[in-house]
Amino acid sequence: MTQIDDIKLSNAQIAWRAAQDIDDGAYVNLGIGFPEMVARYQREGCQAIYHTENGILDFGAPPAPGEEDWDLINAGKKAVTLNPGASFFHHADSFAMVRGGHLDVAILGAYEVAETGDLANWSTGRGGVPAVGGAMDLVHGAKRVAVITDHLTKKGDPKLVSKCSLPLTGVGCVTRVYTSLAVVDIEDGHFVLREKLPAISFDDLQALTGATLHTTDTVGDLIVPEL
Amino acid sequence: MTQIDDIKLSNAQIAWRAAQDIDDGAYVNLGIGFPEMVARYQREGCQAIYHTENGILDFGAPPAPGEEDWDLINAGKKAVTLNPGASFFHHADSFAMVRGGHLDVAILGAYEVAETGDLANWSTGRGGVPAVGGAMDLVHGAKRVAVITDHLTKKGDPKLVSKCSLPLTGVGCVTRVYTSLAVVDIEDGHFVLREKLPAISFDDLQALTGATLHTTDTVGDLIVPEL
Amino acid sequence: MDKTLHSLADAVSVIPDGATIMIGGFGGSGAPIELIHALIDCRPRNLTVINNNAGNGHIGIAAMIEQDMVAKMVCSFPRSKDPRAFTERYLAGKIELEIVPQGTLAERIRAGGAGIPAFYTPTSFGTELAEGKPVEKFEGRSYVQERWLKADFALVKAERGDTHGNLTYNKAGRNFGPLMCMAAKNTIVQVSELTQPGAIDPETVITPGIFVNGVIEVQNPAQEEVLNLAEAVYP
Amino acid sequence: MDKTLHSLADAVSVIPDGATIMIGGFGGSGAPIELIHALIDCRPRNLTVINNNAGNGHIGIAAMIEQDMVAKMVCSFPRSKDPRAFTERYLAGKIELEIVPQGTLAERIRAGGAGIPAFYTPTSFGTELAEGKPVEKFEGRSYVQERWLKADFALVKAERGDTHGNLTYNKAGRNFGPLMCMAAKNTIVQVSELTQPGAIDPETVITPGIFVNGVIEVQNPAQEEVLNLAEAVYP
Repeated sequence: MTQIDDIKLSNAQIAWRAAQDIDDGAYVNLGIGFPEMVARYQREGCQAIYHTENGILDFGAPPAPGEEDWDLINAGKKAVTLNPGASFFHHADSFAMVRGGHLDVAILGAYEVAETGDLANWSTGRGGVPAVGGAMDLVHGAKRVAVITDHLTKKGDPKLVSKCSLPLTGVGCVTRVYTSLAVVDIEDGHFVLREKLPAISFDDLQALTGATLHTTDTVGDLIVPEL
Repeated sequence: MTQIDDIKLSNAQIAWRAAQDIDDGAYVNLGIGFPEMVARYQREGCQAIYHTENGILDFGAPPAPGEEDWDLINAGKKAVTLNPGASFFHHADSFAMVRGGHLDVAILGAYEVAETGDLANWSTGRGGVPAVGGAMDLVHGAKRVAVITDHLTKKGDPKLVSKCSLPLTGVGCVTRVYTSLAVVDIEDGHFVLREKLPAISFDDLQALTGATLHTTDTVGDLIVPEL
Repeated sequence: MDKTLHSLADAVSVIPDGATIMIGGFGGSGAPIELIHALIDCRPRNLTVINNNAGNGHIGIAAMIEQDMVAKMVCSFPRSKDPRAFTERYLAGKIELEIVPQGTLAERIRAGGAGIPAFYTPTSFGTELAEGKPVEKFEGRSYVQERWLKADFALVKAERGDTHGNLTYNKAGRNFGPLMCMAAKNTIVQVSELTQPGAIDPETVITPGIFVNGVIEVQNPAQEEVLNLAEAVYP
Repeated sequence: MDKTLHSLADAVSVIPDGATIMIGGFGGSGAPIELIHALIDCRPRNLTVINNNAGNGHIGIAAMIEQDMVAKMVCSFPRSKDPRAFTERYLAGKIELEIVPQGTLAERIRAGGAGIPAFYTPTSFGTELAEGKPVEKFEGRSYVQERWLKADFALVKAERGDTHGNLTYNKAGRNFGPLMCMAAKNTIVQVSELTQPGAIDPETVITPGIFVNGVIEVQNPAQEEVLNLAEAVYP
């Protein structure tokens, strides 16, 4: 696996790749943590509009340290700023945007993604304090639900699986997974490989994936700049 | 019946009587037409706050002729003005106020009221174009649903009945009826006479009422000023 | 991103025969007269129109009905001062009517916009308008199950708008507008003043731009009530 | 009519043991710290608290929990930067938790305020959070039935208020405030500035006064995040 660690994309690079698929004017929700990084790599000339569950549309970059307004935060409770054209609304209106299918894309992290599109990303099932936040709403709301994740767990197990073993966040909801090794679509209950790192063979990638990787046409090269 | 026509209250007087039961600061919805008249007779020192279905709280008197703003109308599509402390909101919020039990009282007209509290006030059941508006929402929303009405139909039939014959607006919803002859409460499926015109005997009133009039304690005199 | 539409004709030309259209307004208050009249110029037919009322006089929705564009009205109160366009066709069996209590109409539209396929309301329980609908008891009281209402298009009148589709409304002209913006696949809004993003205070935005697909500036828009007092006819 | 309350102590002294209380705020944003701390001074016990989170540090809701006032939390995300007040008691079995997806929490509260006893949502379908709840298919897709959520009291922080209870909020501090105001029998609001009726533009009122029972002015209110950065402890 050390070989994989040498070639695999960094989180920043995964976020960069996910950002390339976001269109100008798209309404986007980025999950707390790693997915928030996607906003840094918006394509030139593409202005996405970011939604946060706690009632802001079109928030912008973090303020300078010391300039925080703690009534102007995102769902991760980090201070943000506003872009021109921003708006505030209450939580029911915010989730009307989510549940009502008004977001173009939600990008979330994952513990596991199944070939059926099932997602597990809220509970390790190991006890402790459960906490779900807005994840279960987002997976059934956005027009496109994408996941960004390392291809493997820290222990080296596949995160792309035939069936999730952890408590589900949603059923049949994920349509694309950006991993540290590949871009995989979910279609009709199958993983369909779209892009892979040139440095890894299909067979090696399949061996690191917990369900069959299907292909159609040519598999593209996953090429990402140094970041 | 000519005798009844001589003693019975005018619509203005019925409205006046209903207005006496409205407390200071009460949130009130008045049905379109005759019930709107109640607002004219608000008690001295009592400032009710009027709600209209189309999204205004605390609207005021009609503007002077020629001063109408046709985006500032009530549910009857009549031009109104605003009192200090007014607010605008959309229709779903407006009916959240209604259905959510936030109005203190709704005062409506009636074709028939049954001793069970059933109300028929939206359809004569005779064909034509049906139109319900907000009546069915109001009867299940306000904390207190009162009716103002002539005691008899134009043909001289009782409007207070044991069972409505016309299509219902709501089931078991009315708690007080102000008529041209009496004030009648509805309690546990019975009409309970609270006040009657001194000029009519209990027996005559009963004869003009389509279900048994119960009494508890003394029946008060229904005394209303000339208007 | 710029959602500006450059002509009324272009704005409504996308609406095909058979479309379901939500049209904002409560009576004449908030009625998008210019958008409706532009639609009449295109004359799509067999439309389902969702509005609180069913037109008044010979302009706006009444004029759509007179041009035989409307197959079905979904509304709470199809009676107005001069409802004859609707009344005549309804009594002749030439137009369908779905009558919905006003609060249920508003909530069904909101539900359509909010991804809520069904909800329970006490409204209409025990009446003929509840016939055929599931009834359930919660905490000892009976409620009627109502379904969401969605549309292919919404035509809405707002006051100020920006090029991202953020909107404010004028007084009680707000009524169904914010709900219909949420519930249609393609929401087209006429605004009295079109501004750049940032011109509207984020605290005062009533409809966030995410619910709006196109905005067109119509300065000094007509007020239905005023047109009717002048006995206007369209076209 | 004047809904002004004249002291924080009076405002919250009506809250008895065993009450269900909605408390506004998302993390520290919109948290009514002064009302919460006044409630801690009264120390009612066995409370059910509805809030998106479950307290942070040693102030606000976390301090209520540390004072053993809370029997049950209803929230979507009981993990914060420093959630130990809740975490320790939860793991020790000393406090109950009802975990609700955030959008469902918001919608259940709105439903409570809007007289909708139940609604269907796709959220949580097929997950352990849907266990025991009715499921129904609409248009080929499965949805979970959720119930309204109401409370005896709501404690909310707003920005401007008038003596009729009309409110505006500050930025994303709005979050659950407008919903909770609707869903409680007795809604008590702290405002940074209390004005006379008419001072707030009717177009910009976010919570109409009908949803508010009492307002108290708390100028320059504390911000939970700032208190926590200073490692504040209450009492």
